[in-house]
Amino acid sequence: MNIVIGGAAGQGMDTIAHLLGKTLTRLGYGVLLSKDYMSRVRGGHNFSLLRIGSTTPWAQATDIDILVALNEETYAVHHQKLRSGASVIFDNALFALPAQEPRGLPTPFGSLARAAGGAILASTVATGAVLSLLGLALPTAEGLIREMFAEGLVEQNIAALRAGYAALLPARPVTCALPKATPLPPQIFIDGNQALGMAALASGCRFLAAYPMTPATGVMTYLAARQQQHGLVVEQAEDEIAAINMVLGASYAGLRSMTCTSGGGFALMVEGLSLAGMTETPIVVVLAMRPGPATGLPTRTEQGDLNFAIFGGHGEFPRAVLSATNLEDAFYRLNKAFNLADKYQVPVIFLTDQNFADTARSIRPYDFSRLVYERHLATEETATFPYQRYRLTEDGLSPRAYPGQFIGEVVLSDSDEHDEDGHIIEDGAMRKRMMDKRMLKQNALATEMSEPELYGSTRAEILLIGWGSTYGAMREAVDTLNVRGKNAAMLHFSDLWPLPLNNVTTLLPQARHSFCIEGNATGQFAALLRRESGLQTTYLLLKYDGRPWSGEEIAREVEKNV
Amino acid sequence: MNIVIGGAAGQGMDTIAHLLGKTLTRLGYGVLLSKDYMSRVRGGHNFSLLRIGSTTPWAQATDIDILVALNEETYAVHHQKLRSGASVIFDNALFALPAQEPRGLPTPFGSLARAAGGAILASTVATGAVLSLLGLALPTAEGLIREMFAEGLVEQNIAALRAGYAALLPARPVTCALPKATPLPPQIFIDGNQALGMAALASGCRFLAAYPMTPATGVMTYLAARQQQHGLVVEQAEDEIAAINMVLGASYAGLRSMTCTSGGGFALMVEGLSLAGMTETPIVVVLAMRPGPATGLPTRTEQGDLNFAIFGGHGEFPRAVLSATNLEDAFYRLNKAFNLADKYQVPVIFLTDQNFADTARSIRPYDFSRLVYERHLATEETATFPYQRYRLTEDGLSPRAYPGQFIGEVVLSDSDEHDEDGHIIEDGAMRKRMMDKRMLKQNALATEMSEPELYGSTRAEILLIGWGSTYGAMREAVDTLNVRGKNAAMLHFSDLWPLPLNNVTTLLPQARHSFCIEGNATGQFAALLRRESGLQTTYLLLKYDGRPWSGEEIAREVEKNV
Amino acid sequence: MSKAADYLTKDTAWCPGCGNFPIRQALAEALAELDLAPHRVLMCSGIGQAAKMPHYLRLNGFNGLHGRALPPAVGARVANTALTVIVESGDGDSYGEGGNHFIHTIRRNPHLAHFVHNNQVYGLTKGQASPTSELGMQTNVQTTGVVLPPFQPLAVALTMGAGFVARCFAGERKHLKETMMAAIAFPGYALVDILQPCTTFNKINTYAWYKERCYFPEGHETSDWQAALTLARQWGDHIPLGILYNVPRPTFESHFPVLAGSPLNGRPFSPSEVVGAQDEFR
Amino acid sequence: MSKAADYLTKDTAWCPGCGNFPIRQALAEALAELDLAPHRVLMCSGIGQAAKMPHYLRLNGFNGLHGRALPPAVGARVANTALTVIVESGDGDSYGEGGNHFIHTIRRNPHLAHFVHNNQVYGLTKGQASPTSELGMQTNVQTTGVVLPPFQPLAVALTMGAGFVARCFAGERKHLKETMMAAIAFPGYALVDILQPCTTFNKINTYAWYKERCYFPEGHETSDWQAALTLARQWGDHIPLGILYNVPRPTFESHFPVLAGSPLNGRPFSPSEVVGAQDEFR
Ligand SMILES: Cc1ncc(C[n+]2csc(CCOP(=O)(O)OP(=O)(O)O)c2C)c(N)n1
Ligand SMILES: Cc1ncc(C[n+]2csc(CCOP(=O)(O)OP(=O)(O)O)c2C)c(N)n1
Ligand code: SF4
Ligand code: SF4
Ligand SMILES: [Mg+2]
Ligand SMILES: [Mg+2]
Repeated sequence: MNIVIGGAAGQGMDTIAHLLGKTLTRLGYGVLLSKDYMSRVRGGHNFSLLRIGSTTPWAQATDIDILVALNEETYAVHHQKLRSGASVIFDNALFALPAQEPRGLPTPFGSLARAAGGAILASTVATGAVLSLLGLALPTAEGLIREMFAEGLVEQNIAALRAGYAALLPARPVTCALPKATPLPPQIFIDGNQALGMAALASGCRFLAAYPMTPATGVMTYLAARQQQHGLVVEQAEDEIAAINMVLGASYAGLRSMTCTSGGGFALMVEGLSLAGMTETPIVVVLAMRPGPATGLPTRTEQGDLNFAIFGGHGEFPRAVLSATNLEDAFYRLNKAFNLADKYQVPVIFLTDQNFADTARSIRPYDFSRLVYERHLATEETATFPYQRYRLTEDGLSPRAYPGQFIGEVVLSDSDEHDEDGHIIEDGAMRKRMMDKRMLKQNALATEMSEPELYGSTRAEILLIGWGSTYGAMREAVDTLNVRGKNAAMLHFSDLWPLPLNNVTTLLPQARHSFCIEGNATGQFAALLRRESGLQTTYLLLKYDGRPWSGEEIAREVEKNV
Repeated sequence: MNIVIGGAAGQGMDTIAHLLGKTLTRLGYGVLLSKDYMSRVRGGHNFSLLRIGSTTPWAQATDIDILVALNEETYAVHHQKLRSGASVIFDNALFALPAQEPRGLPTPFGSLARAAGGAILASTVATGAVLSLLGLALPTAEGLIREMFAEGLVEQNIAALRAGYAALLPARPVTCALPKATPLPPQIFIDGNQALGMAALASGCRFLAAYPMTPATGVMTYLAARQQQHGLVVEQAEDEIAAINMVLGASYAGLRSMTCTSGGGFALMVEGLSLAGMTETPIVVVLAMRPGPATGLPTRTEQGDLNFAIFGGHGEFPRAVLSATNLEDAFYRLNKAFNLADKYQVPVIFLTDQNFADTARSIRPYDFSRLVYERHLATEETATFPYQRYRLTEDGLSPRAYPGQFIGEVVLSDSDEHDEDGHIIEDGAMRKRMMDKRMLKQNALATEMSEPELYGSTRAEILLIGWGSTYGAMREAVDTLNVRGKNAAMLHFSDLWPLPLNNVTTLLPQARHSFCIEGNATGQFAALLRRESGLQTTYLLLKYDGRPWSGEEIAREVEKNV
Repeated sequence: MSKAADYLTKDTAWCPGCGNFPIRQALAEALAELDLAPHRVLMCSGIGQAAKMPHYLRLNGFNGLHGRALPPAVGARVANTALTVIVESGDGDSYGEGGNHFIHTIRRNPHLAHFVHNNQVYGLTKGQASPTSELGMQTNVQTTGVVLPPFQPLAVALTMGAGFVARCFAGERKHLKETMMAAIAFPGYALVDILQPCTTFNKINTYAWYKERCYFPEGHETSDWQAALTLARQWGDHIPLGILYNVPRPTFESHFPVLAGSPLNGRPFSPSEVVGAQDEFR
Repeated sequence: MSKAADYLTKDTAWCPGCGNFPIRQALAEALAELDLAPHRVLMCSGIGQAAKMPHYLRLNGFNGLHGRALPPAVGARVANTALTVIVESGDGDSYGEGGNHFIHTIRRNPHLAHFVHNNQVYGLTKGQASPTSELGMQTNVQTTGVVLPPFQPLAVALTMGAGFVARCFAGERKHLKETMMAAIAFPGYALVDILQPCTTFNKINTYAWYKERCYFPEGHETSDWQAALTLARQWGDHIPLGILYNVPRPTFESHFPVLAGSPLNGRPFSPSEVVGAQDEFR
């Protein structure tokens, strides 16, 4: 069951979608909600896609069962995707559907809203209408409204919800009713940025400095709203350079800290990234990708910054690059990012994108007991005195103390090449020793990388390879292909640098047809794989129109070739 | 013949080396001069290396024939490299050599200088002493002094020169005399930064905006000093971000423009680089590498920013990366960089490093008639009206006009994804068309890349592969290896991105032993080669102590393995 | 003779009622009155709602990066001193991300007019505080209200030695238009900080709020730096509008003898002209 | 009780006679008199001659990037409010590359002392103009002399609302030491712009030049903002030294209730503490 809610920016599509998503989640359905919005505050054409299943869908489909058209353009843009038994809910006071359209269900959102208390309630009216169409009862949604709205607004909203519900009741076609849910175990309904924000919180991150930038801002606003309650500090910096350098200062001084940004802001941060490498200061940078170059398409999605994440910054230094592949995993993986940063005293870049950031799903609650909080700080036992910040050790790890940790001892961190004490040096031999020490950590990081997830058989004829937020679409594609009689599997990477090679080295050569699937124009991951392993997929599927892959799209492209 | 002139910063090693270098060049010798200096203004241990041959040497050797020790440390650091017939010139009023050292030639620089007019003349005294040792006559050096010094200072300097010359005359051992030069054809004596500055000037670059950063500053100071005479503008920006954005504005407005920096500054410029990619604005960025990460070793050398030059900047956009391999070539190649930038409307990064920037050699004068000045601007014929800055054409090249070029027409450049007019768009189809258009230029750039230079036989058993400023050392290594009975050749890349693959694809597999030689810790070029071609050298020789490779060092490393 | 309509293009993506509309209108009128043909004017902007202006006026436009509106304008002035250059951007762009260029461009003093749409908020990114946001304003990042004292653009500009410093209000369109004309004509860097209601995200500084407070000080001498500074620092119940300071000083361009005469970008060149450059290395 | 010698380490790489030496000495004396043990003090610096200071004093040190001395200091204050934080850097670092952090850190007002070694030149990169270089000074980049009017750090700081603003001269070591002590104690951002002769590259602003001009104004009220501004802008034949302004305002740290109490970096944490955070998503 697929619902599209479309209109101009500012018409409240988000409210409808969120209310529906959460209601359905509580009712035991599996919900996937994603957004397609323009880089403007009012007007334009934006829409939310809500897909509902008995288990939570992995990616969006293209057919539409219910279209909520808050303006005429919505119908124009989407009507070709309507199924035959579909319904179009729209405000007949605003516009009319073409005469030949039999699927329209005129609903006077505006007047019902005004009757319930004000024009702003139109989105709640629409929510009621959809619930009615879906054949669901109201109490769950009403409960939700009681929790979400301020006291004074609750009653109006419930009235609006009921009005929308009642308006559609007589007319509703059975084709749009949902089968009764076989209630899933308890679920949460959460989006990517919220999951990452909560993961940071629960990983003991106590300081975020950042500069607003779509699609990363959601991590910042999540944490900002929870400062008092959870004892952390969020600071909006004057620019991204300040942001990363503040984070470095805080981390050096002993606090788990992070920043978040998108490509343009990351570009301003790479000098600081290199500083993290040289000073061996742990930091986590969440890099939420959007289509570039330059400002590009600020509210769209792309996987175009993989190379930049791995190779950005001057000079050579160890780092890890992890990515968000799905909501279930990303929460734990960001926790891993923090722990790796601390353990190896390196910058860790966590790659996400608009598709991941703005997509919400109903999933099983996270298990906080799986989270690890390990700071890997120096102790009286591991440190030697007088304390040396960059003591040369066998594994390249110098016990890291923060200023004031040991009475009488000082901690000197240096951006220049330095000796064990942290003092500037010029001699070649020490330079080489320090480079070797730092690069040893890159080798050690390689042992920490998770192998890609295999979905499907190890003997599949068709192997799809991908990384990051394409997970859901690829997984659906695998299912679709298998249903259609193909023998497909996927190998999906979450940890990207240093690139884990065991599984791919075994599986790729066995597959008759292999596809690398990416959301960019140059096949960055495919090239990285070749660089690291010499291996190559037989096909490369690239999409770079700013929109996420759907499972069907991938399946179709695969079928074209095999 | 190898001369080392060492002392503390501020003791005038540069003056001595420069006077000697230029004098010898005029006398028809081939001279190579390089510098080893610390990141400080006074004190420390700095030295210049002067190598003299009947033809111009390609790289430094390690043995020393004449050591000019301006302080005691110089002797301590270098005495082990002295040949048996060598001489050490030093001021016996300042310190004494160890009793067992028979090669000392005490020369009272200080008192001779004061007698000639002042302590500051000590470096000129030393120059005279060296000329005396070399068995040369004074008139050429005297002529040079007349040209170089302000009127009032000429006589004192000549007096100082003569005093130094005379002081050594009685004592000079014949072992240090130079064989008479078979005069080479006319030569110039120039260093890397000067050659690049002059190439920019002669390529019609009319605007440089930059922020000082070693080892790139020399390009800036070269051009700054020639603004009035040659009609260009040099502006010291408040930071590197301003620098690259000023250059973008000037180039957009129709002026050939460039910037120069080192890794840390380049890190601040990569957002602007991405903007150049999106707006299709031609710019040249000279990136002078030094050891990183972060501040690293500011006055030393490294080839650590290759990946960053190729992959720096968010999003995907076409670019070219060229490099300075030797003085003879770099002058023309920077000219090529300007022309490629204009022709393809892309950013071009020109990679150099401290080793190249600060090394001077005597070479044949440049042939200015080989330079090309092509702006590739729109004309009434190529443009269509109303003018569209991003008109979709078959080859991806939109005729580029600057503001005001066509009366009544406007030129709109945009950092967002845009349509042919330059206006912001959101739709996926146009996005894809524009990406395809831009990336077409990357393919076209590939056809413009020079194949690597082959030095030696196509059938060599040992193939050395390298790029950038290792050229001279590698060439000497090839000669050395061949003299020692090995069959060696080198394949040396100047154009790096898109990587030209024809020669290497043919030659590499034929060689029994192949070596990739780089001045970094991770073998960035070797990995690039693998990424692009799947090919791999059998050995990887890396040096990352901040010092350049010498030919002997490479030969030795090669011999260890074959 | 040009008409304002000659400059107005396309639909905009601004919210209905946004203060950017009257600013656009005023600028179109100013350009028309100055009779500056579109091809002779360059507008440089950054990223933000205000910074979309080059898409909504028919002019040459360089719509660059967030915070980097000024440097390309300086470069363009080097390339072509015949271009009329206008920089149009938001308060976040000009005083936040671009703060360093703001202060150093003032020192440089290139001939350009800088129109800052000061809506005291980050509009395009949906309502975070900008450097000029009022104390106490709540946003989704400044959840308990803004705590940093607002940046005072005019006072800083004066302290930095700017020659032309003005404050306008989007609701006073005629005054805005006239001030824009004066700024464009001013030989040097001219700052016009324009109070611009953001109807969506700034619920404090509304049209009504500004209307109640803005006034035109009487008898102010625009050559009196100290008086200008006092007015520049005035805020709260009374907000003075107008050209606060207007005293030219040598421009950036005037320091480069090379820039005298015809625009640099139009001068012919051939490498053979400079062959003498290598003589010094012989 | 500490002694200045406790803080002095290593040989320096500065030129003989450099104005950085007395500054280092004064700071060591100030720390000793304040009896601040080295492990309780953090010095953040950028890159430049002045910025090498953390290598020449025995303290905690974060020697970061050119222009970026202030932001890590702000971060460190968040992490640990018990640390005494000093930022030590050059004029190029603080007012050029780092200009944006300068103005916005003043707005933020964290409790730290900012000591700028103002030698009016880029020392480490061999003599280019800095934002504070005198008009007309010739360098290898400004070959016909500096044309941009010097940046006035104290005037800008005052205009930005800094609570503690002082000018010192490296040649007045006792005064410098005392001012440093006051700046370190000041609750908020404290700027001390220190006139520092660069004997190698700045042949204009020598010890003698400063000595001739520097004076201590009499009867100046450090709570009088206007008078402070007038003194801050005074330059040329007479250069006033001293604390020009000294009026605390709420610190950055005070706006975060979370920062009250024990340093944030020392508080225990376990993920299970925040398991309730996901209830809102049910
Ligand atoms: C480097 C960088 N950081 C952040 C952003 C995201 N961003 C776009 S506009 C904007 C703020 C806009 O505020 P303002 O300049 O005041 O303009 P307004 O929208 O209010 O007119 C931000 C933070 C960006 N595009 N680039
Ligand atoms: C991003 C970056 N740009 C440029 C440099 C080169 N650089 C190092 S120090 C310096 C200027 C130093 O001047 P100042 O801050 O006044 O310090 P001083 O040496 O005079 O004490 C510059 C430009 C750098 N290290 N990093
Ligand atoms: S968000 Fe504010 S500034 Fe942006 S268009 Fe809407 S009203 Fe105008
Ligand atoms: S160059 Fe100047 S500032 Fe640097 S150490 Fe020498 S005298 Fe001091
Ligand atoms: Mg704004
Ligand atoms: Mg300085």
